[in-house]
Amino acid sequence: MHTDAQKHAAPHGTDIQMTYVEAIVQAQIEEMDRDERVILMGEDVSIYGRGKLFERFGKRRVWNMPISEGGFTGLAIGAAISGLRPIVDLSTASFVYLASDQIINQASKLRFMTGGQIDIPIVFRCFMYSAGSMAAQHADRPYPLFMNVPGLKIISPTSAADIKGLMKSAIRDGDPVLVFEDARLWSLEGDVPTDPDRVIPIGKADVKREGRDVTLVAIAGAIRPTIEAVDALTEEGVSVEVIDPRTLKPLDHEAVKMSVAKTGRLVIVENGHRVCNVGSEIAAVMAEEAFDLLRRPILRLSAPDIHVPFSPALEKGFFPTKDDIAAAVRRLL
Amino acid sequence: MHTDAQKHAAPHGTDIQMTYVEAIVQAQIEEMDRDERVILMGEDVSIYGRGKLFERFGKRRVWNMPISEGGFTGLAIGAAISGLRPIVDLSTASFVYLASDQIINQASKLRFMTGGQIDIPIVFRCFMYSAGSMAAQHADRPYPLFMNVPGLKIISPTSAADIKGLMKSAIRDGDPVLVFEDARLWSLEGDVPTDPDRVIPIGKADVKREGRDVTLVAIAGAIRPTIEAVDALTEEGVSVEVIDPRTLKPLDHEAVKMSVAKTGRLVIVENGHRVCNVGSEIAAVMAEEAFDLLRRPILRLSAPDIHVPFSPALEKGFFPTKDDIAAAVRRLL
Amino acid sequence: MQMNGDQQLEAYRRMLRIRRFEEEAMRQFSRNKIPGFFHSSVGQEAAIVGACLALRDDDAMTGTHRSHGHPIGKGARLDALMAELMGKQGGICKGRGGSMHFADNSVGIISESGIVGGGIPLATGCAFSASVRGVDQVTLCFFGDGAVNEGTFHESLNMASLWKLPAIYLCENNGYAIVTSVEQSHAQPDIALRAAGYGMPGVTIDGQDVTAVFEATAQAVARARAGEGPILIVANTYRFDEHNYGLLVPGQPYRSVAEIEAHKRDRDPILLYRAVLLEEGVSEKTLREIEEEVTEHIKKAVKFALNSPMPETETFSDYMFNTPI
Amino acid sequence: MQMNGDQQLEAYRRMLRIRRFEEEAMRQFSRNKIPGFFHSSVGQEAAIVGACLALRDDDAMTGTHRSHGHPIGKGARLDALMAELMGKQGGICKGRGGSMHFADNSVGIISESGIVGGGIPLATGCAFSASVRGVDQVTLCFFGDGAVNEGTFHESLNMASLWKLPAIYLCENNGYAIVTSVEQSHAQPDIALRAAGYGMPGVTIDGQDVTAVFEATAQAVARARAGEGPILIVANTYRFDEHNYGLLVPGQPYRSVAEIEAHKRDRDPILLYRAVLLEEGVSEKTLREIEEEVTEHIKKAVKFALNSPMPETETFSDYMFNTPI
Ligand SMILES: Cc1ncc(C[n+]2csc(CCOP(=O)(O)OP(=O)(O)O)c2C)c(N)n1
Ligand SMILES: Cc1ncc(C[n+]2csc(CCOP(=O)(O)OP(=O)(O)O)c2C)c(N)n1
Ligand SMILES: [Mg+2]
Ligand SMILES: [Mg+2]
Repeated sequence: MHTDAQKHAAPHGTDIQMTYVEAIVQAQIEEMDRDERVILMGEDVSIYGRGKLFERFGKRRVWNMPISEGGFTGLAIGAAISGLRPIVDLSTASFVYLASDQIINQASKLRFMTGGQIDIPIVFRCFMYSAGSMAAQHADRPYPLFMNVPGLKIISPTSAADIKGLMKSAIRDGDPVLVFEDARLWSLEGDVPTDPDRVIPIGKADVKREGRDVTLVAIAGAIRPTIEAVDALTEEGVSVEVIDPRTLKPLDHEAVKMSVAKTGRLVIVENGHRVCNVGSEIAAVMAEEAFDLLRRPILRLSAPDIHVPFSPALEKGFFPTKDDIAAAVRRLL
Repeated sequence: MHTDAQKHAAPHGTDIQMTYVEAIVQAQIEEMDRDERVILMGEDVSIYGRGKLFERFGKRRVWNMPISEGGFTGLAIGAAISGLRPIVDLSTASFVYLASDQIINQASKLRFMTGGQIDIPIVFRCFMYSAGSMAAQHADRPYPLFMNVPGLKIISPTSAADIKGLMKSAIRDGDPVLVFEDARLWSLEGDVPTDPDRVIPIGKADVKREGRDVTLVAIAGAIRPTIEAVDALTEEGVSVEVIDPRTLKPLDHEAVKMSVAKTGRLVIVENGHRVCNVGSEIAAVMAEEAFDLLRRPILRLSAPDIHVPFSPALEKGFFPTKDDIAAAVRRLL
Repeated sequence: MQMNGDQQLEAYRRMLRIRRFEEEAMRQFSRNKIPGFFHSSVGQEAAIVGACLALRDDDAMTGTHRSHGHPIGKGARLDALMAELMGKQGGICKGRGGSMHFADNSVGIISESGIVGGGIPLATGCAFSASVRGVDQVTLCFFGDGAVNEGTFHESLNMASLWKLPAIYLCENNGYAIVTSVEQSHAQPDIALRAAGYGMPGVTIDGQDVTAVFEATAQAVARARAGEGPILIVANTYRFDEHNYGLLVPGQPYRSVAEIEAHKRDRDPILLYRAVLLEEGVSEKTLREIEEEVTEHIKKAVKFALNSPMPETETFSDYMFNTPI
Repeated sequence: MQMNGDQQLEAYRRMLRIRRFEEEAMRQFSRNKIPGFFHSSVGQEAAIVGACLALRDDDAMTGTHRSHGHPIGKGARLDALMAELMGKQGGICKGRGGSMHFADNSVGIISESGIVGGGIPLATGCAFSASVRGVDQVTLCFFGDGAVNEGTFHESLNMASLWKLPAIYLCENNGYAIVTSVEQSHAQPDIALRAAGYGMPGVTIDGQDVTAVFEATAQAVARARAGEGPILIVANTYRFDEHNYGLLVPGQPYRSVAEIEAHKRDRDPILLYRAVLLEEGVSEKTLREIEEEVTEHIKKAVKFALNSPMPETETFSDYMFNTPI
């Protein structure tokens, strides 16, 4: 592990190892350095990222909010319309519902409804627990709900480098962007570019593994068991292509199609609940636009249509596992 | 048109003509007559249904609420846990976001989270405008958002008889049920059974037209242009089967599969926005479970991924029209 | 803080603009030139104009579903407003927003919210932004008595007072939210008393007296601009028309014809102010000139609106994004 | 309204139960027998128990994420609670709810909400139901100082006061919401003053004094049961442990070690009450017996919990529906 000083000292254009959560913080540090209109607000954010942002930017840029998710989300939207570029930390994704009226009825609509008179450059961050017995009121993965809302962009990157590059794009974007972080990825380490101008564009999928036999689309935290499954399958001689959309809205359907053109077989894995999730959308688009490329049914793995249980005994098999994923791939061969 | 007196006088077991909105009110009158635990609450509900419910049941059963959607939704949930069976009128569906934390984090989860210690028999009603220049803040059709939430049942019937029978089932159900009424259907007339014990079970689709060539699944208000299109297609000699799920959650996938087994062709029409809607879910399930029955790609028609404009000139072609639907069917032939 | 002579005439002019705009728009509505919901501000002109005139041109504002009066009060051009009501491309929101969402950003309006209470946090955020950026802009936030019961009111006022934001919360208390009266929905009908819970001042004023509204707001603006924080002003007013144009309310009337007539007769803010101006020595001729000017202005606005084209179908996705992907 | 002798001993017993339960549970947590978040009620026992003892057995209650104390205060069996913490099938919620959602419906708890402020409308609805059904049940609603800033607080208290519902709103004001103090988040730190905005009484009491809490609540319960409406009671208390077990707070401490130590030394509600009981003539022996009884009770609960089986994987969809489709 490198010290903070080393990370900052690293010359542009090189990579450095850091965790996913460090990469998020680093992205915010760089963007807040670059643009003083960028501010951070949320509950207890002064201690977020080990207090690094608060130490560096102080209380005029990092705002601890009262427990008023609807109110401070709206406040941030008003501030975004009026010259600031807020990053709103909504903490656990289960709290996003309290802010959903403001996100949907105001942030997603007002630019359109004013005929383009105003802009709303704002980022909403939240994280999704799907392990550790947080129980149903702290374990939501509600990104599918926001997929249906016009005017929102949604990212859920899965590597340290991707979250840094996409978080930076989100902060620079001129419209509302939602960031759904899977808390299971926070501790993941990876090489991350130090160049503060390296961004990853919103809307572009990434091929995390190349392969010929089956296309596996893995959404958000599902990438971890997916990669494990693919490693096991590779040993069996099955060649799997793994596509990580990274951006959930708008989805990069072309990337999936290109892969399906090669494999003719598609499995989609996610930790969201089963009904009307991102997998549904990808499958539906492929059943319409890539029907003739498909040789086998499209399989979807996801959390069941049941709330997340507290008990570790029940939580264990709740989300798609490495074995579930490998079995699905094998079913298509 | 019959007078109210005639409607009530009609002997059990016969049908009577009424509008969709009259049927909703009638369902509530009958259920409130049957069970004094059923109460109605919402903003200005004393004037709802031309004041009929208020006149009949008075202010201990029909409650005008302050403009506090989150608060009174939670209040109703607490009341449902404690011996009442509230019908919560949330009015325009665009306001449902204000109540979504309570609906999702409390109503949908608490039975499970308490290990079945409590029950939450509650109905949430709201209506969706998709015509009449209500503009984006009053024209949401947010049922797809709630599809992803475990623990909720969702209905959106399309005929007077169906709304009566399903509304009654919803009120008698022991769990939270959301009712999404398409305001475009309110004025629709139809024969409605007068028998107060005739209910329609939640979860069963209805074949609105039988046909051989193509299966058309029409969601909620999309039934109107769908039937118009089918009439036109029939004249051209195209035989279309129209399936109305009536219940959106849980979806009756078997009914769709049976039809697709016959036709091998599927078009899904809805007024929801395009991404992650009910059509996505149906298409995804068919692409997995009915893949071998499908002879052609699955087509989906819906509102675009754009907010609903105010201007009548833009609103006119915004939702799938008769011509759009007929064209989609023809594409599959 | 008192209005000078010019401001007094401007107050009269803008109140009259609202009144005539609404009357003309309702005429156009009944001729099917205007679609959707229509909430008239008739009767509430003084509460709007008195408050707006206490602002600088570069101060900001948010309004409500009853949104026509606010931009007019702040000085917006009428032609683009009328065109908006008709859903025309020449409308202030290019026909995308319509009656309930009449935001004219060029006069500082950041939004009018069709969602009751939805604009209160936005106004608070606008004031927050001014405070963070260190500019001396003040934000005026309009909302109705009904909106007071939304959680957004509570959450916003707390934050505004906590951080001493330059925000003026102006409640247009017209006594009713659709058919529900303040007494039927507010445990504490004296709305100004809610301010104490947020450690901020709350005052109640006669919202039919444009002078009283101006003075209370001007004082509040000075205070806010000096960094002393927000205030809650409850302007008691009355809506002369039905909640929305054409609404038929079944059953027992929620307010009596006598009540309405008494307000129209004795509490019309425009008639009241006309009398004040005459009393203070403004000539009948001057007022007549203003009245004619307003009539002309409205005529032109209607003409502009009727002649403005409808948006082209192909443009339906315009204005969605600043940064399209 | 004062506690009788039995109630006094019961107050001591229940406070001690909470304390020992939490201590033992934290031990089990550190041994990885308990997963998830763990929020300890240590230090806040008097505010909980004093209020609960003022209720009848058939009165209702809602709690918060800091949820262990509430059912114990209301008289729940400890074994099913401890088993719940461990995610066992023998848990009060069959292992589905866990630490933050410790509802025991058999003692009248309709829910404990992991969503801050989420339980306030539910409690209000429970009181509403009693009122509509014409039964004389009262509902006690616990929430923290932080929850006061949620919109649900505002909307609920307004409705409760408007309809004079039999609800007691009891704010456990421990001075902090995680690391944010009341002063940093409430424009009006005197929370009881918020009640006036809803036309209801608000009182502040010493939440470390179980007698004071009982008496204030008992009075409120009598009032509510007589149909005179709700009340807001702010019980000033202190949490001895970190917000949640194991939380490490970086940077400047948000509360000083000296502050914490002073509270533990001078303001421990159990030590304070023990001294009062001795002073009032209760024998050391009686107290010892209670203490031993509680220790035994906890031991048995742990044993029960450890021996209870984990839920079977196949049962993962149980309890979702009353009426499965
Ligand atoms: C969140 C929300 N709830 C309900 C409505 C429906 N509605 C529109 S106006 C209105 C009454 C508002 O009353 P008030 O705030 O007093 O404003 P007024 O209409 O009297 O100007 C209601 C309930 C809405 N638009 N938004
Ligand atoms: C709606 C919501 N927002 C944020 C959180 C995260 N959170 C959990 S406890 C807590 C602090 C609550 O403070 P307070 O109400 O004073 O209760 P205390 O923890 O002091 O008992 C916060 C912010 C949450 N659980 N729910
Ligand atoms: Mg009003
Ligand atoms: Mg606290």
